[in-house]
Amino acid sequence: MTARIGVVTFPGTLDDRDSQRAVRVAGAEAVPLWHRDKDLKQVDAVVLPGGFSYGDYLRAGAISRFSPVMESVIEQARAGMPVLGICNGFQVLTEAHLLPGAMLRNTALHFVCRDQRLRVESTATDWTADFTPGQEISVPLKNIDGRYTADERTLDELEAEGRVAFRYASGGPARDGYGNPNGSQRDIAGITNAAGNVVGLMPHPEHAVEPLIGTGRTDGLGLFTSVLKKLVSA
Amino acid sequence: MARVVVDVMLKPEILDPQGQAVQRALPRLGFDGISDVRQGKRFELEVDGPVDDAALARIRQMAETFLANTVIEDFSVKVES
Amino acid sequence: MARVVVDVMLKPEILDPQGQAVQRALPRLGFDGISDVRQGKRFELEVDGPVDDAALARIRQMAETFLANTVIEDFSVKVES
Amino acid sequence: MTLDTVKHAEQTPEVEQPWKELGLKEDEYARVREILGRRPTGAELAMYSVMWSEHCSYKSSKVHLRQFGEKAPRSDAMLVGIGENAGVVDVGEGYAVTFKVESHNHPSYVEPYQGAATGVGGIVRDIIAMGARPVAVVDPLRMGAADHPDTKRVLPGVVAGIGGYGNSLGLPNIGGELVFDACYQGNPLVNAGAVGVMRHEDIHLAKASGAGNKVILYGARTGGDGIGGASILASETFDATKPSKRPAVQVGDPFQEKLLIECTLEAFAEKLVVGIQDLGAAGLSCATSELASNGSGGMRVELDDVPLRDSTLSPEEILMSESQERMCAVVEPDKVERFLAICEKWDVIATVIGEVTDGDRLEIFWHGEMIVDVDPRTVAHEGPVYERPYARPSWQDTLQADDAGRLPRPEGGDELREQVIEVLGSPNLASKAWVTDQYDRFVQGNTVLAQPEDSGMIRVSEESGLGVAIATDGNGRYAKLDPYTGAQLALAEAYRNVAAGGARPLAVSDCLNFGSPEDPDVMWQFVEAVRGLADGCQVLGTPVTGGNVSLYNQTGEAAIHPTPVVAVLGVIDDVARRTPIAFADEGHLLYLLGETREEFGGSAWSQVVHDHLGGLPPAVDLERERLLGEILISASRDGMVDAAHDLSDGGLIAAVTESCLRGGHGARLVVPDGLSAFTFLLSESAGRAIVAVPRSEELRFTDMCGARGLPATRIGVVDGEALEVQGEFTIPLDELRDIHESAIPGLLG
Ligand SMILES: Nc1ncnc2c1ncn2[C@@H]1O[C@H](COP(=O)(O)OP(=O)(O)O)[C@@H](O)[C@H]1O
Ligand SMILES: [Mg+2]
Repeated sequence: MTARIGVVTFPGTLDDRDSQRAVRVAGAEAVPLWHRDKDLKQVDAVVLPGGFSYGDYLRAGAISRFSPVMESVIEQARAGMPVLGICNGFQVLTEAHLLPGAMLRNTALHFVCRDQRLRVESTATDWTADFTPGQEISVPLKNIDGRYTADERTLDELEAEGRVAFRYASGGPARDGYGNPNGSQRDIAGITNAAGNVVGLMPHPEHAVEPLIGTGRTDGLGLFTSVLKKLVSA
Repeated sequence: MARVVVDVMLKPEILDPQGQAVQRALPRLGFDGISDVRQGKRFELEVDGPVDDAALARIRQMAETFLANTVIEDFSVKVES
Repeated sequence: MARVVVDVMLKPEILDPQGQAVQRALPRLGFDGISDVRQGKRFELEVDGPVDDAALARIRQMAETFLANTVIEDFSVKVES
Repeated sequence: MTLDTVKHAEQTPEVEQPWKELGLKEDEYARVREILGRRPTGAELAMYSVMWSEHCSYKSSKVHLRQFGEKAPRSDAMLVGIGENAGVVDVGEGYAVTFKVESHNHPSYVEPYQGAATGVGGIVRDIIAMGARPVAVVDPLRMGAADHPDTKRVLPGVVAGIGGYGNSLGLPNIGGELVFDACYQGNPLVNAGAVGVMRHEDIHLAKASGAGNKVILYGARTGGDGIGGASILASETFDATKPSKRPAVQVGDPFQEKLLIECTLEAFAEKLVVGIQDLGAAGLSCATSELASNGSGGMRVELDDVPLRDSTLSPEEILMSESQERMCAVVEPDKVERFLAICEKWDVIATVIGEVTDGDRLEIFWHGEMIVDVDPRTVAHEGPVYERPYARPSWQDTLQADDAGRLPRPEGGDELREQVIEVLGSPNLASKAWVTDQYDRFVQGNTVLAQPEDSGMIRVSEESGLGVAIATDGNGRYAKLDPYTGAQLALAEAYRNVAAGGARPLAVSDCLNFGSPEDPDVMWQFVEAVRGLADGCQVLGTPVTGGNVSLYNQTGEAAIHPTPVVAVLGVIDDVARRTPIAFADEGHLLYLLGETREEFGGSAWSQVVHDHLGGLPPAVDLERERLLGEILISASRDGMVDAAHDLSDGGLIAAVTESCLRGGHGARLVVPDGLSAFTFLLSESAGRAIVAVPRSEELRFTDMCGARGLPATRIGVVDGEALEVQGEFTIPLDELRDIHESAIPGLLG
């Protein structure tokens, strides 16, 4: 028996099938979850994928956060189940207050799609254990509301507790994917909750799991293998 | 210094997907009795100097040519007290 | 039927690139004397039934939990005459 | 006001009707009366006027477009041809692909964001209507002069609109074009294409058959959008001085469309749909009349049942409304419940508005009274057909005589270097990343190639690696010099782009953007371009499966350059074999395939350095294109080349620059014997590509070219940190990158 990882579809979710593929490539079973069902189908972990749920019309993630499935996800996340929010999923997690902070419009005010360099800051989460601290990876980034914001106290707390999971890497030219693409505070690309089971990030690891496709790199696979290892060994 | 507010709303005949999405969500969140929602933009402008008729006329022109897209939007200008 | 307006603005301490972009563009378009611009959202709600204190309280709650994200935004509610 | 029922119309033949305001000509109105044997009701008049508009009826172009069918090469791949919402081709393994390009030019000028956004929405609905899951979009764009202030208004809005809509639908944007030319100043061209994939058995058609079957309208509520738009929009010259003529702007709702995609595909998967049609131009008038006339029976529609956004709409307005994000399906009665349940699941409003009848009439009711009683074929298919007069323009000879070969050429390496830099840094040749970085190219996780590659490539089967590629091209300057050749050059370039990526070209779609067909000069350009494209497709073996005509692209007397945009779709057995453009490894040998002649008419060099347009465009040899394509495909399949890039505007130097920058390596080039450095670098002869060949494959590759008779000239090697043309000049890679990447951001700020 391998681990069962649920992937939620909200109306307007786009990367659900991609996330399912990433789960399968990592060797787990992908279980589709529907926003209207509270039933999590006994999955061991949940991915909230990217997209524009409800068109992102009010605020990214604001409407989905109130869906029935999220009631269960919030409850299980508090009980320790691994939950990964990618892009829109990250936005949903902040709207649901499972992760602190909020997302604002990119400073350039338009959609940004690029191959992004990230530094893995914390490997002490359910979704990053397979990386090495400080490791640089490259995964696609694509969003318009990706500017991570929180008040100074929250940011200091995140830093102090080692809860910044991913940072936009500096140290190279923009055309090679370096630099802060959206004005996120302290170059934050992804964070975790205190327990390390809930992780959210704006870039898209599920788009970097197969050679040839997308950027041709498989740097994103580590998130999925990390959680799989934890679940299988548990 | 005074504050002038420019409200920009989609014209009534233009589809407002954002307002619709909000309206459709409300009953699910337990808020009934809202029969329509329209979502627009609000600009708060800090104006140097007096907000006299000339200044207001300029702001109205700014709203018309720049802040609002009058092909699809209406706007209103008011001085905040 | 009455109209209630909910204005949602980014908190003053939060950087507002949209407002800034507008402000930067103004001098180029020949509009001077605007020292700051903030851009926010305006919701116009059509309320069935009377807008009494109870209704307003419910709308305030709706704004707080849903229309605004109070981590980054402030809101105000007013009844349109 | 009394309702204008059929009965009322019969009794009041003398009533004055606003046929003129609705865009009908006097004889067309007379023809409607003749068909009906009475005057039309208001609702019927609305239907005929929109459906007989240029935009919907193709009345000026129809007689010429027939050639695409008549001259179509035999192709086993063709599953559904011209006439449906989009053509469908077989790509093997039981998969079929549908694709099409459409224009949304005028709306995008009026309101760039929404115009472009709804353009994407419209083409995607065509793809879903065929039964396919949309898998990619492309956006060929033509804008006014890059430094014109209005371009700063239009282009960012258009790009944001295409991105805002396509990104929200989860469709990777894998190609397109961005060309600036003053001729598009008042008439930017916003074309949008989409590709969809399905299994053969899932192909659906727009027809209503089976008496008793229900007609279901689903998606957005109907509002007052673009009423009269279809006719006013497309049948009259856009004139900015008369704002009242401006069509109402439609606002797109990509979220609604995403739901429409998912719920439609779910209904297809459960085999619930007999026939289906998207609602685009002419809205319900088009959907009902086309569904009914393509099917076996008639149709009866209760207009009162149409869900409205604006309750004050009249029946005429409901019939003409072009509200976006709506579809119409024909469903057997016992499957209606399930169909509605799927719509409910996706929060999509769905309503039964009518049913298929035994008869052969389209009957529409309002408040219980019949307001339309027509033979649907007369609305949908028997519109007017014009044989518009055309003649070779009086200025054509003068234009062609003004040979670009006589323009002063650079003297010496330094001047050549200067001019090369000027050309490479010109907006048309510079990097389009400012645009494409606003588009999601990764979503769906099947993108193999996207910008800035020669073609976009999408994996179709995860198991086998089967994939499809698409490229769009069109050079208005070439077409202005010679529309017949210009259309063939567009075809040849798109074909070459697909082959350069390693895919085998299969089929063609096109978007023909021209000025007013009432001008015999323009009409001649159109006729020549269609003939050129049809002839070209015949030679290349790639049938035209569908497309779009956009006329009246002109401001006052001035028409745009004739701009046939051609999309070629190809298939590749295994995407692992694709060939990218990047020079990725030092030491690989560079070969130039094809022949270089002194061809500068319409070239980037003549435009950028001399602001000149004259002479003849490059010659086309389609047999040669075909051979080049075969070589490129074989080389990709057998792993003989590491990179390939087609040569088009900007010539060899533009292609080499892009490949160097993409791969992060320089190149050393040697000017071949018999050519001047200038011609070698900047001529735009067609039928050429450059390839990077690993040394171990050199012999095998040159043997293959030799055996098949394709000229292959060794012109250099991938090497170092600079682009060096031996004996002429050197440009460091960093400088090259700066020139290439900063031009467009610099213009748009
Ligand atoms: N508007 C656009 N949308 C998407 N892709 C574009 C657009 N404009 C250019 N591209 C992409 O940029 C690349 C270079 O464009 P271009 O110079 O026109 O190529 P080519 O000359 O080979 O046709 C191609 O991959 C093309 O698909
Ligand atoms: Mg090309």
